[in-house]
Amino acid sequence: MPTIEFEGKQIEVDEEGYLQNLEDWVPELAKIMSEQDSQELTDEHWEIINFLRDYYEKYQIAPMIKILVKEIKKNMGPDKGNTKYLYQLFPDGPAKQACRYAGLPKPTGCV
Amino acid sequence: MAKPTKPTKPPKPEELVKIDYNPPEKPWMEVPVEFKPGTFCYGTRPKYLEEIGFPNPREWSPLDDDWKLPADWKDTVLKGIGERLKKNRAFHLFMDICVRCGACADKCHFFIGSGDPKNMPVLRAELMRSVYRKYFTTGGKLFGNLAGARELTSDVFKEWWYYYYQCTECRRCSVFCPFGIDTAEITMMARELFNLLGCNTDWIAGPVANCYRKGNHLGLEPHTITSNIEFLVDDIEEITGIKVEPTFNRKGAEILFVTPSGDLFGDPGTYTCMGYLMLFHELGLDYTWSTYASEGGNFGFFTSMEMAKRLNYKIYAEAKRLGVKWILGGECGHMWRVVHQYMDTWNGPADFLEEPVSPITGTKFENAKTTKMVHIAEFTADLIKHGKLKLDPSRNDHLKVTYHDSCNTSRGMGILEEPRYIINKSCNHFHEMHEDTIREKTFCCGSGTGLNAGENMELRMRGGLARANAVQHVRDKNGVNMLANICAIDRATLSTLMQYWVPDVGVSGIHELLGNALVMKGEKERETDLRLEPLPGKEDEDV
Amino acid sequence: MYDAGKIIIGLIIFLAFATFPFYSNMGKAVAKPDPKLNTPVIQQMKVKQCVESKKFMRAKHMQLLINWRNAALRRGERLYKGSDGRITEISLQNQCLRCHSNKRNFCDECHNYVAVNPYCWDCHFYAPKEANNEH
Amino acid sequence: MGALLSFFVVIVLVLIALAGVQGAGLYVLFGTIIPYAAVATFILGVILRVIKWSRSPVPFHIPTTCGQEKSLPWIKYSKLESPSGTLGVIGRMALEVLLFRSLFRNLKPELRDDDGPRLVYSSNQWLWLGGLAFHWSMLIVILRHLRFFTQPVPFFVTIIDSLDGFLQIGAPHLLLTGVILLLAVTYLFLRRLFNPPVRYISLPSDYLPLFLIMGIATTGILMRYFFRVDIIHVKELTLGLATLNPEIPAGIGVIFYIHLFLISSLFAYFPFSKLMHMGGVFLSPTRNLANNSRIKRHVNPWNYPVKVHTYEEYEDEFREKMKDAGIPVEKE
Repeated sequence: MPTIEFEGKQIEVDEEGYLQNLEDWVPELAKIMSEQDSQELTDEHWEIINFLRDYYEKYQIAPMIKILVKEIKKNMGPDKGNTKYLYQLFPDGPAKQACRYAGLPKPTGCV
Repeated sequence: MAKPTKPTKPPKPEELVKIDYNPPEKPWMEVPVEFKPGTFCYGTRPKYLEEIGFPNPREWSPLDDDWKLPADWKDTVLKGIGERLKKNRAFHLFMDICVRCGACADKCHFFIGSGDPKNMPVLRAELMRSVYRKYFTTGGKLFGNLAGARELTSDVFKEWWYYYYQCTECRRCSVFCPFGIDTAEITMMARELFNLLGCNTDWIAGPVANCYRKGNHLGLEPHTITSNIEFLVDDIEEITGIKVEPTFNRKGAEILFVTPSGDLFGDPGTYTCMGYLMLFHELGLDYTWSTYASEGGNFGFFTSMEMAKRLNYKIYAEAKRLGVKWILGGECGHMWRVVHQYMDTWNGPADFLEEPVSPITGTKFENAKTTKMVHIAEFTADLIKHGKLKLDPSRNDHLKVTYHDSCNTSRGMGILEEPRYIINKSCNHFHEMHEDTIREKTFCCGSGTGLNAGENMELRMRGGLARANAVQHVRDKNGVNMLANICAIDRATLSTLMQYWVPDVGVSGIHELLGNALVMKGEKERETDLRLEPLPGKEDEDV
Repeated sequence: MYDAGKIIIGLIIFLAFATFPFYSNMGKAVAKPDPKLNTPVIQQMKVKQCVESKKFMRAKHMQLLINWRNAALRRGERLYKGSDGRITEISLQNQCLRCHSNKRNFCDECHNYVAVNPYCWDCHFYAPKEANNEH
Repeated sequence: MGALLSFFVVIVLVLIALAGVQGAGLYVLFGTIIPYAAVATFILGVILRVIKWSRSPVPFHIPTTCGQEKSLPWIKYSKLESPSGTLGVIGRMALEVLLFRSLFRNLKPELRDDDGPRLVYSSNQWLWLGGLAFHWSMLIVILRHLRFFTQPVPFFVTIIDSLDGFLQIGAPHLLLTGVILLLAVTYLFLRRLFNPPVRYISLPSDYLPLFLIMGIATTGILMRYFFRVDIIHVKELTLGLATLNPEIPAGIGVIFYIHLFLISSLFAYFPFSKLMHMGGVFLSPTRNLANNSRIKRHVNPWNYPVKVHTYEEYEDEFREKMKDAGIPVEKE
């Protein structure tokens, strides 16, 4: 079982670095994960991460990309409300990278 | 493994396509299995197995030397084989009658894409047959290796695991086999054996556990389903000016509609889902969605027959609870293999339902007399034939469409004409791919049977080479830019496949195309298609 | 779903095919072929000897005959030198049938037994007077 | 490897017959006892094997559909490739068994890499042709041989014989099927040897029947055209076997006994080998079922109740969320 070391604790993650236990998440973990990817987390990143966490809290799943895009459009203006912008922020794809930082599991099935 | 590993990216297409089809010098029994990164899935985490009450939940990785199998694993496997031989004639027969003529060898998309001889269907089956001979036939017991028999060892077990998760049960080999030997049947049995020992993959066990408890693979909870669909409803209103009003878990509806949950979540499946919603609204169909039976697909089918039955149970149970007359099924591949060939046997008879009749055309769907479940392509084709839909195919003029027959619907059902009919009525530009790659000879997307994970991307791209190559051909020849299909796994996996091999081709369900073309009563002039992309001729106005 | 009925029918058909030789001969007494050498000509011969040895003729007369046909009709050779040096005329009518004038009791006896239908008689006229010699 | 081994086995079989008959003079053993034992093994073995298969049920309705299903009345469906009823299944099976329909479909993909990878498909019917030639000539040869086992010889055997020899080459007439059989079996063997993937998958048990049949055909041909044996004596022996009145006429060449011993070996080996595909092809559920599983219920005899997640359990877990989302519930 791979782990991330944080404050002397071994936090369990899966093979791709997603948290095994979602309650382990704290904002610092997102930072550690992004540092491992050499990725800087800006306010824009955090906005998305926080939205993902709120959404997950309510629905127990990451939002559809559509929903995410619409949310950004609402908050940051139409020029940023597109998947291209999301991929700029999260080069590995918002569904994967952003969800990982946010401590969400990746969706499985026919997706 | 202390550090999290990132999934290996597949090599570049021009690298990947350098394939050596020459088998090695050594006999195959002496070539040990090698777990190449990017060609296998992670082992399932214990919690999924616990949720469905499966044996041997534990932390493990296929790369571990010790798979933490129970001490009596070998007995379990051999007993499991023995039982299945007695319970399933196909399995028994397919262990015995292969003549190794090799007609199947180059029919497998994984062999074409990898050149690995153990991906030849005949050899994939021999992996198991060799053990069968050793323990279940006199010749094998007496002559061992000379009779093509070998001991079951943990290496053999691992080899099985590796290669039976490199088979998508697409049945293409079975079409070409002079005895109809279907590797899918053997793969299914192998996977059942793995599940006796807790050796599923994470990508299959996860959806199974989700589906069992929450009703669908993705684990969409009831309010998530309604919220997602409401989101699609909003998009439809934006595009057409019409507010469609779907209902959920509504008792007394005439029809229960079941579709794969991928359509409720992932692009481009969601566009297909919009197509359904628009069509049903336009017809004024008395139908309902169910959040409990919210999955048409069945990853249980990639686990064991029993698990498949446990998941499939919900469809009839919910139809009964809601008191509907019959069931309509959305676009999905393995869902239809299950519905068409297994559902009634497992969970029937559905004598509480009525023989399906289209409320719009009065057509009796006699081919669904006992299951009471109609494929939406049959339903829609019938509507179009009877002139019940007003279609403007020019709205799809920006698309040059080709059609991918899904393995399950073509070789496990035989629905070939209806989707083509719908596409032809919804689009002006339709081009078939090479005849040896469609209909019963269609190629798998390379990621079926739960292989559509992220960590085995190289395998998926290899497996999809044959399909992608045929698409590339019509793209180059006819300018095709849209790959239509009737399968949710396809919609997810072909998108990735196209990005890799044929980047400028999109993927869609046929009801997305229909939704684009459908002229609805009282709709506003459409500016965009269902993807909110400007329609041909409307590009300028959009700016 | 066992389809026992269909399988049993299939097995019966298989059995019917596989055992055909056994039941089709059931209760039949099959007489062995007995080619007769009792024609008047042969009876008058001092040395009862064909153009080749009996063993040779039993196994290979058909090859001899076809060689004769080729020699006589295609090359115009009318003489045959046997392995013992004897020279005989190549002629079915005048040579073979002179002694073996009893086609039915000689040739046919074996030919019928092993279901051989030589095409000699497509061209050659089988003298009916010889039929009178038969009993 | 496998080929050599199998070749060696067949050579040993030939030597056994040679030694047994010519050396030890075991005529009764090789002319009567072994053939009877072999035929009995064959018939019983095949039947038992089929019965063993038939005791496993066909739990699910799994035809491989190779064409359009029967659905809407205006859509033409594929009666033979996706049959909806028994008649169609019979047609499909007949095509499969008599003409090797599936093998006829055979394609050969080839990955070319001129200007990007390109998969090119070409039809490849050599195996189909070889297989068909082999099986049909084999059948005709077997039927022809009935002339040794029946008296009077049935008309169909005579007809087959004269058709088979219609070229009227030589005497005895050259029978085409014997030659075709030998050529086809040689093709099948060479294919196994020189086609790398096929060689890779071949087991000794794939070569053994080929060599046996080659040996049988060769000895048969030798006997008929070259080292003539006394056919009258042969028939006396074979007919004796068929009438259960065995006898050993003197003076049949040893090559006949080799021929007979190889045939006996093949017969005895048959039920224990892949040759059982002869019976198996009829039982294959992907071919012998109609594509009517939505029309007619298929019953699985061992269907059993399974643990399910009921709607009640589901609602209990999600009731509040359902109510909030406006989804009707059973219990408020």
